[in-house]
Formats: sequence, C-alpha cells, structure tokens
Amino acid sequence: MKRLDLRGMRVQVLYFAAFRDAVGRETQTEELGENATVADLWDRLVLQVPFFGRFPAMPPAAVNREYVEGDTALRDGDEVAFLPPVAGG
Amino acid sequence: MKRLDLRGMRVQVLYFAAFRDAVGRETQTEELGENATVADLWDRLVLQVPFFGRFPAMPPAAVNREYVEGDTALRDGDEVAFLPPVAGG
Amino acid sequence: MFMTDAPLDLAALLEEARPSDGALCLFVGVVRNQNDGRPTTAIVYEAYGSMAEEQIERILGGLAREFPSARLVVRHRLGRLSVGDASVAIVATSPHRAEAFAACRAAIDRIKTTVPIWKKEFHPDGSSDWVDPTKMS
Amino acid sequence: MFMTDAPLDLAALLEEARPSDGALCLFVGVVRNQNDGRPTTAIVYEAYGSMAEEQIERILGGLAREFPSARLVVRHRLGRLSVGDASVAIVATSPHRAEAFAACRAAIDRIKTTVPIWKKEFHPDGSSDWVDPTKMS
Repeated sequence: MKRLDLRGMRVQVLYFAAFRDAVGRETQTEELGENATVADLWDRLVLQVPFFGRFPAMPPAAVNREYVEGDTALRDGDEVAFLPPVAGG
Repeated sequence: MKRLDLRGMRVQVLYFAAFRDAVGRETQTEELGENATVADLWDRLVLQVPFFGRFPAMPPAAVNREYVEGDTALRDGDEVAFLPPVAGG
Repeated sequence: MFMTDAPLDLAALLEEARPSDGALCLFVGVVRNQNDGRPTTAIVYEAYGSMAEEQIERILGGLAREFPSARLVVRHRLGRLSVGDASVAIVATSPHRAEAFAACRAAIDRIKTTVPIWKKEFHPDGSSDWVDPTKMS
Repeated sequence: MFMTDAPLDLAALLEEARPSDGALCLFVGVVRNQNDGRPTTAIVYEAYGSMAEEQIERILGGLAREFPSARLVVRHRLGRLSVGDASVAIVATSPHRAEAFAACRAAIDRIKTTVPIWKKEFHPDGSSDWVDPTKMS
C-alpha cells in the first residue's frame, strides 16, 4: 500500500514584466501539497490575484528555467514562473 | 523600295578578365556591315581568336552596358562586350 | 553571457565573428520611433535573466545541429533604450551565404518567440505599456 | 558609386544605413582561405566598371519596387584582397525583419549573377586562375 506523505512543499514563484506590475511584487513563496502540479499552483494564484482570473488559460510556465506543461509535478524548492507573452528582439 | 545603305559601321569591343588574358588586349575596334548583329560580331571574333573557337555558344553580351541577345542590331559607335561568367561578391 | 546592459558594439561584434568564412549575415533589431501606429520615445527591456541565458544557449545548440557549418554570435541588450538604439544583434558566419542567412534568420525568430524577454514602450504623453505580440493588430 | 578600391568600412556603412527602422540585415562577403578545396592566398576583383554601376543601380531599382519599405546600401570592393577581407557589403533596413532579410538576400543573389565583376584567385604555389561559377564542382 502506497504510503501517504502528508508533508507539503514550498516553491518560489517569480513574476516579470506585466505580471509583476499586476501582482505588485517580484516573488512569493507558496506552500503546496505533495504531488501538486504547475496547473495546481496556477489555480491557487488565480484565486489570489484578480488579474490572473481574467486569463482564459494558464500562460506559458517555466520550472527551474525550463518551459513545462501544466501537468508537470512540482518539487520542494522549485523556482516557478508564469510568463507574459515574450517580446524580445 | 528600301534603300540599300552600303556604309559600314565601327564598334568598340571590350575584353575583361579571362577574355582579356586570352585575347591579349583590353579593347579593339571592328568594322561591320550595316545591319550586323551582336551574333555577327561574335562570329567574326571566333575566326580571329582561337580561344573563342572553343565556346559552344556565344557568351553573355552587353551593348552600351546593357545585356542583349545575339539578334540585337549594332549601331555605329556601340560599345560591345562579351562577358566571362561573372563571379562578384 | 548573451544579455548585457551596455550598448551593443556592432563593430566589435563583427570583428569577433568574422573569420575567413566566406559569408557573414548580421541582424540588428533597432528601437523604432513607433509601434503599431503609436509613437514611441523609449523602450525598457527586461528579462528573466538566468532563464533567458539558458534558452539562448539551447537555441544555439539546436542551430549548431541544423546548420553545422555556421557559427553564431548573439547579444541582447537590456534596460532603457532610445529610438535608434540596437536591442539585439546576431551574427552568423558560414562558408555558404544561404546557410549564413538561414541560421541568422532562425536565430532571431526563435529568440523572439521563446526567450523570456519583455519590453515596455514609453509614449510622448508619458504613458507606457508592455508589448504583447499576441495582441498585435 | 557602388564600387570602391578602398577597404570596406562596415561600421561606417551601418551608421549610414541605420535609421529608426526596426530591422537591419547586413551581408558581408569575406575572402576565404580556400575555394573548392584549393588554398587561396589572395583574390583580385575586376569589374566592367561603368556597366557594373549601372547594373547595381538597376538591381536596386527592381528591389525598391519588390520591397517598398526596405532601404538598401551596397558596396563592392575591387582590386587585390587578402584572406579575411570584405569583398562586398549590403545593408537592408526595413520596419519588418522578414523584408530586411529578403531584400538583403535578393540583392546579393542578383549582384552575384548579373553584375560584371570577376575574380582571380591566387594560390600558395604562385599560380592563379579566374573563378568560373558555372564550372564549380
């Protein structure tokens, strides 16, 4: 029988550009339950930030500086960023 | 009835690059009959220059610095050049 | 380091990139005096720096496989730029000009779509806004 | 005048071409240290000067119609060049990078095929020959 691990994890969320302006800060720490995914984190943030509630879907996300899909499992200590549409060059 | 004009004309022939090296000079004057074409001039040069005799066809030609076809009629005073394959850049 | 706060020195970049390689293609992005019809006075470029460096490295790795004879140099400027300033410069060299053009073009296209860099435009009336390419008219 | 006996000053060319136009594409042809496997020590470029000027002017006229937002600057060097020297430089600027790339690429392609310029390659053993692109292996 699989052992249920009740310990949670902490991830650092980074905000840039339009998202930072909307949220009003550059970074925050979120505590999540074991097995939480990137999409779970986004759903949490949507409840906290009215600006995010207007989004029809989760924006592009990066975990530890790599683009990931929403079903990616998070781990304790991960650096997570949801990214506004990029406009370099 | 069309008047037959027996006066000839003179054109200046220019040589560049490999053609100049083969012919041994940069320019020459040729006298041609009225109504002579660029192809007629080429046929004349083929008889004069053994190097040109090896060509399967007339090379690209220019009259007064414009590319022309072989059937282009020449006029007195024209500047004519037969051009080796260009290799600029 | 592909990102820099200093003005891009194109002459130095050409010297750095130019070998006896036959063909060189340089692309430079220059801050325009308008975007989508609205006048622009300045642009601030911001990046998720560590991720941007890694993503450019990854793009260059992919291009090295696709264009094995080409060599690429990339610089992207950050911070406040004025109209006419160079924001990004890419030099591709290759023995063949088709490859130099293709590698340079692919590099700027991928940088623009996948590297986490954003720009805020400033207008003559003092207002500003973040550029959203997905909402371009 | 598009042809010059003086070394091409790329930095000056970029300054001349660079307006607030969004995108700049520079192509530079560089003398290679080999061609088709044979080592090269130098190249002499020769032109039918008056016709070359007119043909480049004509090419630029055609490109201005095909790429109405693009602006082009062209320089071609003549005389004896060493390995690593720039033989031709083309700068295309445009509000749009696709047009800058396309105009620059079209310009060099047409210059290479229609402008009466020839090059003689010199080899380490002292021999030399005129390059014939139609006989490239």
